[in-house]
Amino acid sequence: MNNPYLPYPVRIADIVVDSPDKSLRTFKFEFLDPEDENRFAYLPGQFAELSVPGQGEIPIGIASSPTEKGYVLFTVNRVGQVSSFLHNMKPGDIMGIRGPLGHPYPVDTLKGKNIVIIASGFAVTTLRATVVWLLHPDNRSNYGRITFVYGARSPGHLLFREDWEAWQKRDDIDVFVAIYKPVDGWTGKVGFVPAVLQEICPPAENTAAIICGPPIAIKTTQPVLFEAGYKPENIIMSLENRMKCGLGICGRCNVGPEYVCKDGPVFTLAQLNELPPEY
Amino acid sequence: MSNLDTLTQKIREKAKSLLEGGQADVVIGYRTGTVPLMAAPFFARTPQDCDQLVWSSFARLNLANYLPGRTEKVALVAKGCDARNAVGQVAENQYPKDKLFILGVPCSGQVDAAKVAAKEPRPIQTSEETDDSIKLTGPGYSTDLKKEDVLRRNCLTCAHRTPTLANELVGPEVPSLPTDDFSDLTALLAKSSEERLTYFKDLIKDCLRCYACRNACPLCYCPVCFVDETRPQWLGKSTDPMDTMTFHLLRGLHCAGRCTACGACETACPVNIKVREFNRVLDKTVKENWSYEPGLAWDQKPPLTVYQPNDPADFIK
Amino acid sequence: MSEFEPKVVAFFCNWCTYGAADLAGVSRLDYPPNFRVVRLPCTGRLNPKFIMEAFKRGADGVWVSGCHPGDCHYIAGNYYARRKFILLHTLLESIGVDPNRLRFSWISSAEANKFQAMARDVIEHVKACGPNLTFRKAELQLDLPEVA
Amino acid sequence: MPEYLVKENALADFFRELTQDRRLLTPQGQGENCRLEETDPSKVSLEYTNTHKSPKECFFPQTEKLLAFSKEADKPHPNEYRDLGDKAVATVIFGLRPCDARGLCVADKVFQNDRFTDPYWKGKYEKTLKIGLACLNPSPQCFCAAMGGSPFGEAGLDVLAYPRDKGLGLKTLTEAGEALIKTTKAEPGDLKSEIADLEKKAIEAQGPIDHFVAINERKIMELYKAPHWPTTAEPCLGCGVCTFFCPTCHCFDIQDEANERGGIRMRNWDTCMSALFTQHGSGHNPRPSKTERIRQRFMHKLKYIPIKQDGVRGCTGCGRCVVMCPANIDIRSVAALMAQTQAS
Repeated sequence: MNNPYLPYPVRIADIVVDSPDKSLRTFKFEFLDPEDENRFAYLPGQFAELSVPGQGEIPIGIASSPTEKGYVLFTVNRVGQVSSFLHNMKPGDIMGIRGPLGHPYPVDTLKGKNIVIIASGFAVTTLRATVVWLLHPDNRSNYGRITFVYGARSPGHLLFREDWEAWQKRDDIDVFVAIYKPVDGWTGKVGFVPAVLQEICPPAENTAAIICGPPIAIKTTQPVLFEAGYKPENIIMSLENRMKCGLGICGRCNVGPEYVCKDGPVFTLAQLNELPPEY
Repeated sequence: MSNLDTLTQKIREKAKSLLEGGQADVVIGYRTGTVPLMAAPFFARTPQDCDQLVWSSFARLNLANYLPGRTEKVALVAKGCDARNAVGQVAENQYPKDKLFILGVPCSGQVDAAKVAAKEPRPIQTSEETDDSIKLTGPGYSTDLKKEDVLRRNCLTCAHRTPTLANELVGPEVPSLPTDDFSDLTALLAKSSEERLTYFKDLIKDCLRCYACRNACPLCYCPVCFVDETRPQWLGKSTDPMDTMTFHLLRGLHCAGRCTACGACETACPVNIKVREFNRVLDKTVKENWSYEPGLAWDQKPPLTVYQPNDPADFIK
Repeated sequence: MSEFEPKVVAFFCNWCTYGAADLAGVSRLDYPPNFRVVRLPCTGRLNPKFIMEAFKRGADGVWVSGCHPGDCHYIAGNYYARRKFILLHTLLESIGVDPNRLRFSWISSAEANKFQAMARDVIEHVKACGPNLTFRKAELQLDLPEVA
Repeated sequence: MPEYLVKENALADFFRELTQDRRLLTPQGQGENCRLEETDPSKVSLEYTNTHKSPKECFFPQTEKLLAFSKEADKPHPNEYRDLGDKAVATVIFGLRPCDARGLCVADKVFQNDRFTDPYWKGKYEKTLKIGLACLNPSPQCFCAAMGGSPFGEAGLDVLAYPRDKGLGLKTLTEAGEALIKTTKAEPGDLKSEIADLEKKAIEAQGPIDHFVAINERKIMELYKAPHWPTTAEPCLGCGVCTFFCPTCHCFDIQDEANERGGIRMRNWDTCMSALFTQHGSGHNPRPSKTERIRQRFMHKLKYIPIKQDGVRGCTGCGRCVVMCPANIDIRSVAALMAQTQAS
């Protein structure tokens, strides 16, 4: 029987330090058994448990898009025991990943719609995956106008620079990247994400918003969307709760009757309005 | 009117007047439990609430446990041990003295539910108490037990049954009992080291690591307990016997000299471990070396926060 | 079977016993190599959980050594520590841990000879106790299934 | 499915026959000492109220090893976690109380949910035949009937037994149960009306508690915002005894332990009464105080699980938490408060 607790063995192919304080690193993993890559079939918005032998597991959103073959990407913030250990691992080391877990962003039901994607801080990871997926030639024509808003503390804290710089040059996506405080040499936008969004917010008609970020950013972004006429069922968010099993069994990620790991982490604001605010 | 009823009456009257007079925002006492042999913690905030306050011999939890971190003015219904713990918490800066009113209840001992269960294994429906007996009823039977036969073991050697530093006593003082002479412990310590290790390992073999003993203990108020520390993680989370032993040993050490033998830990333990056995080894040492007893003065310094230049330590070479 | 070589975890105060060990070394006083030293700023820093951790992970003995009473670099750290040691020593002995597995000493940085003698004494007694089989965590049973 | 009789003098043989190719667990001892143990067939006792701990530990032990890795293994790779497999053996449990059997059903729906199957639970659960023992005299702290069960409840059982003239009456409930009883010398008999009478009597002995129904009619957020939660939670010690003894509580923590040769990944019971249970690495805690945690426990039992499991409650009325809670937080009283919540 397939054991959902058993991670796929992977090798760390590459590690990129993503922030000036070195608290963010992006890990590129390759599956040791190429068959496992097919078994690990995922969509943007899903997450996986990174399994460090002898240390434990951490649930992390998948930063790569399934359209990128041969590897998977995860950006990890150093906070606890496992992530600190992981930050000290080296390319070539063997560990595990277990997943994909949770539900993806509802890319199927969004077909035919305009999408505005709003990212704050390093929560950009699964949204980066979403944009890469949407822009892929197989998918782009299924969607309307795509807007990408992204803010971070400083230019150094902006992840995936190569990606969004490339997107800025395309004409099938509007890209707005901002930093919170002005810095010498920065010619882009300055301000918090809600302020930037207010400036450029696309009309609500036939449009869905996907938000990911720390609780405060999510909280302050919602009023801007309401003002622009977005309905709760068209505001899509991803929750982050403490998790262990990722399978809807171990119980700690409950928000009301829902398990964030199994039934989420993606919820619409309309769904969340019916649930206790325990996230 | 039985002595218990008189105490209940006095507690209610005093509680009401403290709330009405603004000397207390909340009276922490006991109410009648929803199951037999139980007096449950109860927080009275209005004079009407006070009518639910009771005194009984089932008031086993230590209410001083609810003091640390509280901002309201508290009137604490306290047995001798609870009162000493409240004083200890004031001494350890966990609760301000000027917000505390100790409503002392001279205590003639609390009933051990496990001892009752050993004498009456049938399911118990109700328990009624008189001054010296307990009447139990269950499906198709009723029995009387003598209270003195089913008191907790810590209550049998209680040297401070009347609260020592109460703001007010609700009843006449009860005579003190001869203090714990640790005679059973002395006999145990005379055994071989293998026998002792087996005894202590056996003592905790059923431990679930639920930490009810810690949570029921008025001494355990650390914001993060060592068992919950993660970096580094000092204790494995499994049922490994050595992790369990480490928990009990370190918990004992943390409470050394501060324990008032209130027995709340053993009351709370769902698998009836004699948790206090570890504390008693230490209490004995503290008493012999430094003749310290906790909770007898507002400015007392716990024995591990002070030293004597000539503390006895022949084992250090 | 070769003679049992115990593993002893030693907690030494930086200001005295650690120096004594150094001095013993440069004075070419030989002593058994069975201990792994953890340097502390003061024996007052010694939390009993360190000692339990050592035993849990399978140490056969623990040796704690600091400054003589009255000589503490921080004035009174070892006086406070001494009270902890009294309780810890009594507690472990009472529950049936051989007191020879947990040793305490005061050794100043000038006392290389005392250090040598104490080191020999500690190891000799731990050897006499034999391997620590009863006061440690169970070995992890990996029992991995055979890979096809 | 038919009924059978086992006479007093055939009882020991009956239990011996049950153990032919499987181990037999039955409750042994009284009160605090009553636990499910592998049993000598001649010493099965029918005299007990409830096992001290719930039988969930037979399927979901407090500590269970899941995976292991070796740093040395070169096949296929060092540091690769491998499945330690399910080591379940064929078992028959005699003497599950109907409340506990229902509890196992609730947990089973979590361990085998709409998306994932827990292999460790499944192996043990499916290799165990469950013979219930109905309660002729429910304990005063029992309230299974109020929770939608019965002292003669059949959910989760293969066979329901009850004490009868110092022997047993049996009712088989599943094909597997019928096959098992067929391997014994139990005699066929018609017990339908007797069972109905005994069940009625046992339910009446418990007395009705009806406020659980009103909870079904309240919305999640109405109950969540009810004013009584802070006072309900105030006496709570946060020990989690209620969760450890509960037959439906199934939460666990996953932990790794390693040494220089390798390591294991295991799971251990955990409790939603602990602050650490939900605390993020960042320090943020969605349920920061015992008010939220107590609310979570009762909402989970009485509201969330019924939503997810077609109305079946997460409390089966076994009464363990009622008896065990050191602070006497009684789910029956809490349910009464929840039922009084006003609809908004």
